[in-house]
Amino acid sequence: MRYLPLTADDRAEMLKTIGAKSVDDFYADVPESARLHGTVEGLPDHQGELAVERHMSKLAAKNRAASSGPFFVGAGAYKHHVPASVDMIIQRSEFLTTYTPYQPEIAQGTLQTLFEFQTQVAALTAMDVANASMYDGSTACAEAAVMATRATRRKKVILSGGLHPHYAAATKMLCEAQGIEVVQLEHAIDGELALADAVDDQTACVIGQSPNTFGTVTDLSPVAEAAHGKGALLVSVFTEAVSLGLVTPPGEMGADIAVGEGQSIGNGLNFGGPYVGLFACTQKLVRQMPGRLCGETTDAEGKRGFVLTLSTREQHIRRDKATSNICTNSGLCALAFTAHMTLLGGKGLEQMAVLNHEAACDLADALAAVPGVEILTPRFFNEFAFRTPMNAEAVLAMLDEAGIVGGVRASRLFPGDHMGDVILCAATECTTPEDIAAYAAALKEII
Amino acid sequence: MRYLPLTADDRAEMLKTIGAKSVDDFYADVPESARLHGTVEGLPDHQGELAVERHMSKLAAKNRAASSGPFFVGAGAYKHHVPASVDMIIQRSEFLTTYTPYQPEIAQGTLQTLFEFQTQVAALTAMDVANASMYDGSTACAEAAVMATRATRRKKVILSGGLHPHYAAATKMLCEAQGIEVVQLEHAIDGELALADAVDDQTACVIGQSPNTFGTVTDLSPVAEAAHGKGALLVSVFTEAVSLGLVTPPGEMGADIAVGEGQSIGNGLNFGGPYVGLFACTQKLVRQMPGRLCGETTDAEGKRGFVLTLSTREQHIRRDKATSNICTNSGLCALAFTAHMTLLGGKGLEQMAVLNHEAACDLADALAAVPGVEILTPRFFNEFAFRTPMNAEAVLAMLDEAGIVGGVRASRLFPGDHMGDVILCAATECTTPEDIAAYAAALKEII
Amino acid sequence: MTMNTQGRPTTPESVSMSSIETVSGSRGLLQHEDLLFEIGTPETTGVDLPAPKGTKNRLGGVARKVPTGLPGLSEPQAVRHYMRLSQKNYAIDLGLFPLGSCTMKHNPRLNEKMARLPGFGDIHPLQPQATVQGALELIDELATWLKTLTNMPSVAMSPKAGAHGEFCGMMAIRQALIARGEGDTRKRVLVPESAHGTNPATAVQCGFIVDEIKANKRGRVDMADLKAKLEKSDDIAGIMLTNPNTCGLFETDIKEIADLIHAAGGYFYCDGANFNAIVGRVRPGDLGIDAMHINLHKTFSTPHGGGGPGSGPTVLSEALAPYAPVPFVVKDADGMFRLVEDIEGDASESFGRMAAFHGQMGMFVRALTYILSHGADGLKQASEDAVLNANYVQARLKKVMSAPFEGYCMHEALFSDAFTAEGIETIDIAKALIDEGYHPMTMYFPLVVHGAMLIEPTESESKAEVDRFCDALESIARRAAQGDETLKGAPYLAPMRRLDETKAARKPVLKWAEPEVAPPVAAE
Amino acid sequence: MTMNTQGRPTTPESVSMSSIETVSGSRGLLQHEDLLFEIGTPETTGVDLPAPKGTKNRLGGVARKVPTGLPGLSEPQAVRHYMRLSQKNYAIDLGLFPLGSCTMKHNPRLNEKMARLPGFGDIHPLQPQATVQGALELIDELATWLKTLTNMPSVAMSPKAGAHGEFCGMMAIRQALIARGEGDTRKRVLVPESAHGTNPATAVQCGFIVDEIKANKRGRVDMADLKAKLEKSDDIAGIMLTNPNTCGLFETDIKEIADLIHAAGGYFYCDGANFNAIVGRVRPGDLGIDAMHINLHKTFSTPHGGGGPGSGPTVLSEALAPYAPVPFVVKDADGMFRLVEDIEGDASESFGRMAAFHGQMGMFVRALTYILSHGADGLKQASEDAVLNANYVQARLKKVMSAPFEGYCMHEALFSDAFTAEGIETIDIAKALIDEGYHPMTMYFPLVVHGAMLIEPTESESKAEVDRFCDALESIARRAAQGDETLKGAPYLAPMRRLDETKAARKPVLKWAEPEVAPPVAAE
Ligand SMILES: Cc1ncc(COP(=O)(O)O)c(C=O)c1O
Ligand SMILES: Cc1ncc(COP(=O)(O)O)c(C=O)c1O
Repeated sequence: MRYLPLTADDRAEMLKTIGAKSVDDFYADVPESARLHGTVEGLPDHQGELAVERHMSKLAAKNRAASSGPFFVGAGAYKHHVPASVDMIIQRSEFLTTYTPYQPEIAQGTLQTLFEFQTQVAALTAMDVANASMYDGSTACAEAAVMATRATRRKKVILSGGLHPHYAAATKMLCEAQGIEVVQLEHAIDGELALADAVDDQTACVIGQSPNTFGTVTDLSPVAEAAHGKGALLVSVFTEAVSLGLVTPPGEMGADIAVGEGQSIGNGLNFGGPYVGLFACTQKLVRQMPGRLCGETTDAEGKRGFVLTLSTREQHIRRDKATSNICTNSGLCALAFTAHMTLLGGKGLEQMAVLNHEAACDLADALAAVPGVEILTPRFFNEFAFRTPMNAEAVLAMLDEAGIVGGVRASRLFPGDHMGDVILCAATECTTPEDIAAYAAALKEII
Repeated sequence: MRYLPLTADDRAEMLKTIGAKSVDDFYADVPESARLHGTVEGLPDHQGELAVERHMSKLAAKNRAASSGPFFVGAGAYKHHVPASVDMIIQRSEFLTTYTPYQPEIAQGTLQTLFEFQTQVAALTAMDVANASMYDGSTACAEAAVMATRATRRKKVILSGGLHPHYAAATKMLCEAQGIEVVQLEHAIDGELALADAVDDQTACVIGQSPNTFGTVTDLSPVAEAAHGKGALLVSVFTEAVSLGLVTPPGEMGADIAVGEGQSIGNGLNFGGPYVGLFACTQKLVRQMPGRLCGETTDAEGKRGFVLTLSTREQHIRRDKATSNICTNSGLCALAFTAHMTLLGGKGLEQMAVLNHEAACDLADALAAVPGVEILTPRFFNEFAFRTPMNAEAVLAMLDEAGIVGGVRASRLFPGDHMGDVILCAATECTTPEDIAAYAAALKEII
Repeated sequence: MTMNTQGRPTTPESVSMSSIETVSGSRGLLQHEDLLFEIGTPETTGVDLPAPKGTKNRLGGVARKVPTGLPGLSEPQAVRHYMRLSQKNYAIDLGLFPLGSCTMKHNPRLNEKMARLPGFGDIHPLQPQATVQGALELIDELATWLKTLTNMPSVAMSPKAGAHGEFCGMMAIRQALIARGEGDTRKRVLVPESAHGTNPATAVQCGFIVDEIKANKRGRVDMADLKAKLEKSDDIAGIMLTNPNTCGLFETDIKEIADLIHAAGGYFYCDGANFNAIVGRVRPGDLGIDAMHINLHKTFSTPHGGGGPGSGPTVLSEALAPYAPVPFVVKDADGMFRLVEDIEGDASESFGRMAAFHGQMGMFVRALTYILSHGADGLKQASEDAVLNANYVQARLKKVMSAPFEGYCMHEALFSDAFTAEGIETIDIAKALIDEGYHPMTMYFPLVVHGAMLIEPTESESKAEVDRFCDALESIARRAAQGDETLKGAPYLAPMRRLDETKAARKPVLKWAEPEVAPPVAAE
Repeated sequence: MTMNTQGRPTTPESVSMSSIETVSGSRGLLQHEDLLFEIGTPETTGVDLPAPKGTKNRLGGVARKVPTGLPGLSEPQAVRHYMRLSQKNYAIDLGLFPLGSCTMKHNPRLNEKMARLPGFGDIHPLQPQATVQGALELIDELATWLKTLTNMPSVAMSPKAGAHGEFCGMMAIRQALIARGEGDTRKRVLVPESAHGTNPATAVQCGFIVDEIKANKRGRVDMADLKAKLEKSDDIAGIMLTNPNTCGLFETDIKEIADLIHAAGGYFYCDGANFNAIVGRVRPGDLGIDAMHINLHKTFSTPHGGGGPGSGPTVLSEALAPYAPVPFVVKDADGMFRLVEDIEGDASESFGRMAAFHGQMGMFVRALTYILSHGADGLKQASEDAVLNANYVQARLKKVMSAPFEGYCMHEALFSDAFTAEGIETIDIAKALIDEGYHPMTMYFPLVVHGAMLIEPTESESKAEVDRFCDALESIARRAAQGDETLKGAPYLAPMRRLDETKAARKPVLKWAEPEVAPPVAAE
């Protein structure tokens, strides 16, 4: 067994040193009735690499890879090009196979990259501080909601009609478990500003998204003003991190907490995970933050170094008084994010964002030119919603036959919301003019 | 330009420090007529990763990968499974992006692996010593021939009829350039022992191969005896390193020099290169060896360490008196070889060799059962030759249409040798019973 | 030692490393590396992108005003930046990583290779399900393994780490209680004082109240205390118990505990972080538990990555299965796999959705690759080797260190600081291990033992490695017993000396900022 | 400093790293690692293979008698073995690698990714050509780039490294002479004394006689000496000249040299190892050369891999093209690519085959990936940056070190040891650089300069990196000028101190052997 270094002789010798007859001795505490004799039934024995690789490859071959053809799915995860050097960096043994940096003297590699990550996220969101990552955007959103209730000592959270339904669901669940009231505003393509009217003096926070699930970009400043006027906080959400290079960031809209999905930068699609949750806030709220924070300090010789800090917020110190139960987060995805961001630089991200926007504009023009198609999103970054004269699911199935993955049917995300004829689609720097032409042509055929 | 760190400001500042107006000043020595103004014509400008990746992927897609279907080509390069960890090890920056270990204090990683490589190669070939690698098996063979002429002060080399034609060609060319006579015995499937009769007291060395190009395995001991009787050396060649786990190795047959191709262990097919030449010999001949040697020594504190040694044989010291002109060799391929060999261990290699042999035996049985097929190789390891009632090229083309890469036509390697109806084929641990069944079935269809 | 003007020793013999200053800041192979923000410039970039056409704009004015100002690096600079930083990390691939409760086992590279197959790494969670049948099949196959190894009827695959798995299990319990109409009355959750911090934290996240139960002197649950806590039982929601527990011991009375908690009308949550000790030897489902999370990033070899990502599939009993979160995969009669994503039909009683999409697919691929490689026989052998290595460490070290509890351990060996001389603490021993080339053991956890040192070697270590580690720790322990003051200065040989964590927390600097005064130019 | 019994300092303050002994042999992150043969056992293996059926045997008795006895390692052990050894290497990815004449530039990871596409990495050289059209097209595309960048009509792609390329060019010259009926009479090849060792070695390999020509005090070919050597010209085969030459200088009179050698009836072989200085600025074909090898592993970024593999495509003039080795790729009228493998038809005058198969495909993929990424504009900029960096180094260091020649350099800066104090040698400066975190420059080459130090920074270095390097070397140079004796002890901070190369050569130990006496068992 290739992963097990102990030889038969080693085992015998070690048992002798220990003074045990066999390993069974170690399991003496196991209730008799629960002891297994032999191996677990119904499961195959060990296999070599070649056999395993063939099995996995067969499964992989049953999936349609995004890069294998024209691809237009967005709605919370995006197909971007990640430089080869990023993958090489995250596969570096010293990053890949190490633990949370609890021993800073031999974890400066991880710690310095986290410090750089926090600095980048704060700059991108235009917020004061950022943490060392959350599981993903949706759980970051849920944690933001409860954090707001802690900070304001209020028990009501209002969700916009454009917030990603999965984010809304995760937030609802966490809040309800803690007896926090959650108000979900009616789903609307361009309704983020409705939060301004909904906020009242019972409200802990309002949660708006830009670009929202329908792709609509919105300046949430009015919402921030209204919220602050009522003593509530604004939680500003994004699912497409690349938009931060071009679209008004949370900090410029007066957000108190900014949360979002970082997958777009440095991370692949991976069928939905692992991703990396970005979490930033104002200086005032730092001690209410969930998750890990990396901070600067010095060593015994006065050299600058980095450590995990403010852990009195965390479960391993505060236990039932912790701000969150999160422990393992998304370290390696954060490294991929910061490595890609380092390659891009501010200028590179901006240029990448512009390319995304232009591709989406071209896509919108091409689809709008198809008779019967109506673009529904008024202002967008790299994704938008459009209406077809037919059932969206049927349209996507026919596009699929044409080798095109045309997007997500709105009804999958908003069941029972009478959006059966709406498709959400996205374009990125990976989208070629040929892809767009093929989409428009196929759509014309279909409808 | 992503690979160039200098900024416009840097360049200006540096020119100032140097006291030059522009980089043109540095090229002042270039004859006016040879100076280019602007960029070289007819060539595109720089492109991003995505564009380059797409271009390369298009080219790659026009090739049929060995693992994409039943595959039976051997004859000097073999499809084996290489563990994932081997590729990770050779991609380690400290191995991949370093130079020849001329500064041993900061190259012990490379040097210790070379010392381990040399030890493994010596053990596998059952020879006294091995060097740190040659370009490939064919150039190792050529160098062995001229080394033998140096050692014996004779000027005649005899090649067996089963020696790989590319090896024979490379050897002929090098020898003729140095005025060494080369005698090529008639191509024969089972003719290695003919070397015993051919050797005379003018002969520097005889070169035999086992398994030979037709797959025939031969105990060359009689050849060694005959050669030594005439004061000549035996150079024993192999193209399939995995055979060393099961087939009589050069050292057990009395070879003075053993050379071969190491690709099979740790290295992919790569369309023929880069590969790794293995070169071993008796203690007596060490100082006549070409190429680099790594040896043990101690540092100023008495700690064991390793260095490149006996470099008085080499071009950078001896210049026109050097044993060879080789400088850069196959370091990283040697690392892949030694890493894979380390994972296998002697027992693992033996088991792998047995699996190869059994697959080839099954293949031979399956093909022999096809009416009209005649197996020509009397004794073999993992490849053999067979005759078809039709032209081999036509048969292979039809197999190709059936999605099967059936082998090499002998006429490609032995043009004009009336082998138009002979196919050389190989099986390895990657060959499945299904592959074999498919081959036999398709062949039955065709002939 | 006499020095010359540059403060360098004047004779080679007398040179000692620490006395050598370097101009570059690097020391031999260990490269000095500043912060990205101190190296990069806003002009520099490590990517080449086509020039935008600069034509359309549909942002409607919702555009960023202030540029990020973030620096970029060219590719060579970026690669070096991260290579150099990586030199300052310890890792499993470099040596034994005895972090108790963390199961730092070998991370096979085949896992990484498989996770990068385009058919897994490059598929979108919202693609039409017909185009991801292989992905759904993989999730189903892994789920089957986990259910079979635990003998539990159901598993929720979406939790993103262990704590998220605890959250999943406790939410299922909450939902079950609500379904029973006792959601508001049953709020008390029993948690041993030895529990990992995530347990109480999770309970509170789910709106429960934590009631601590004591450990007995054998390091197990104090049954008397447990029974006392259960006397009033109508407010009991359940218990969160780690097994093997955080002292590395198997909970002897676990079945009775299960019976008691069920009799009290509560549910049994088992923290499965230590499952690696018993895979293939014991099926938690045979112990009467109702829910347990499995850390794929511990037991099933997916890499820790310096703090994640993880994956915490959570197995559920018949009693809790109906309340499992969405989404989950079902196989239809026609052999097609389908995602149940909404609270309806098969999922009408589900407690809801925990996160976007379908779980940590990237980790599923790695875990299944590992599981298939090991197989039923290999997984059993791995657990036995892990336990053997731990008991070997315990046997070798208990002579020089203090073992707080009698008898054999499971996959990790626990020691207290009772043997150290006045003034020498657990942290000093931990830092001294760094000089010896090892990552320290888990320190000061579990809390039930003073100055706890929890050592988990895992099955990935050869006897030679374990012996070398024991030799080193043994000698450190002797020095600690003798009160060797030099321990307090450790580490001496690491990239950095001991770091000041108090200073970091006092006035937190959490991001880089342009220094007020420009830094001095490089010494000439 | 006072020590306690274990030889450890008794107070933290006074501890100096070199005085700290470790039990494990590791020091902080730097892991101790023995030889594979000292760790592994013959029973252990890191692969799982299906059990053989043990049925057939067609070996006819030609079976190995004595097993290899080689040890194996489990995968975790093997991975660690190589990770730990890698820690003891310097690399481009860690820092500036100023090895003159070696062009240690950044190796882009995209190259590695592309080389691993199954369509390139997993194809067999003898597959039917219809199944490898993309591979043949790639070779043709790369060949076109190389021919265009050099303005040469033909290129041989099969040479496996620079020296092999030299061999290719000189064999073509030999064949051309034979075709002229002068194969036996024209045997003399002129080679500057500054030439790389492979040049004379190659000439001799091809049966030529080497005649050395002197350098003038500007570091170029001494034209007077050259003309003298050409007075008797009927035995002249040709000249082997490196340009830019090994002093890092452009051969000012190169065109006149070409004319002279041609007038003498010989051919002009140009060693293209230093092509990186002039790509996109000068096309060697415009200088009158007949053959030149191109080191893809230098100029075009394929990794050196600790000593190879390389790739040395060799461009040929009209005069030599007919004699190019087989195989080569031709594009037929039908657009199909075809390999010419035999000495017939298009190749009837070929001098033969240099090696098995079709050249270093893996390197071709990497080189083309790099070339397409840079493009015509990027390649030119890269050369200019390489030359700029070198001249900057020269400008900064010539104040403290001795520059043997006047004027600007090309891609590398050459210094002599004239400035050092009695007793301090080039090697001492080189080893001191190691302590500063740098790989030393090329030492004692070229031979025309005493104690030569040849520094090639390449274009991959930022100004900050070059400045840091210059600061370090400057201070070392000052110490060398002052006669600082500590330099002779360097390196102090590397994984090892200076190694004894004489001892290694005196009684060579070239492989591991079972020690006569068993090694002492681990302490304690
Ligand atoms: C006993 C125990 N429970 C729970 C956890 C939390 O798991 P995770 O870090 O994956 O959230 C851990 C992790 O350290 C643990 O050791
Ligand atoms: C000037 C010069 N010529 C030739 C060579 C030989 O090239 P290779 O090592 O690729 O055989 C080198 C390599 O160092 C060189 O520097």
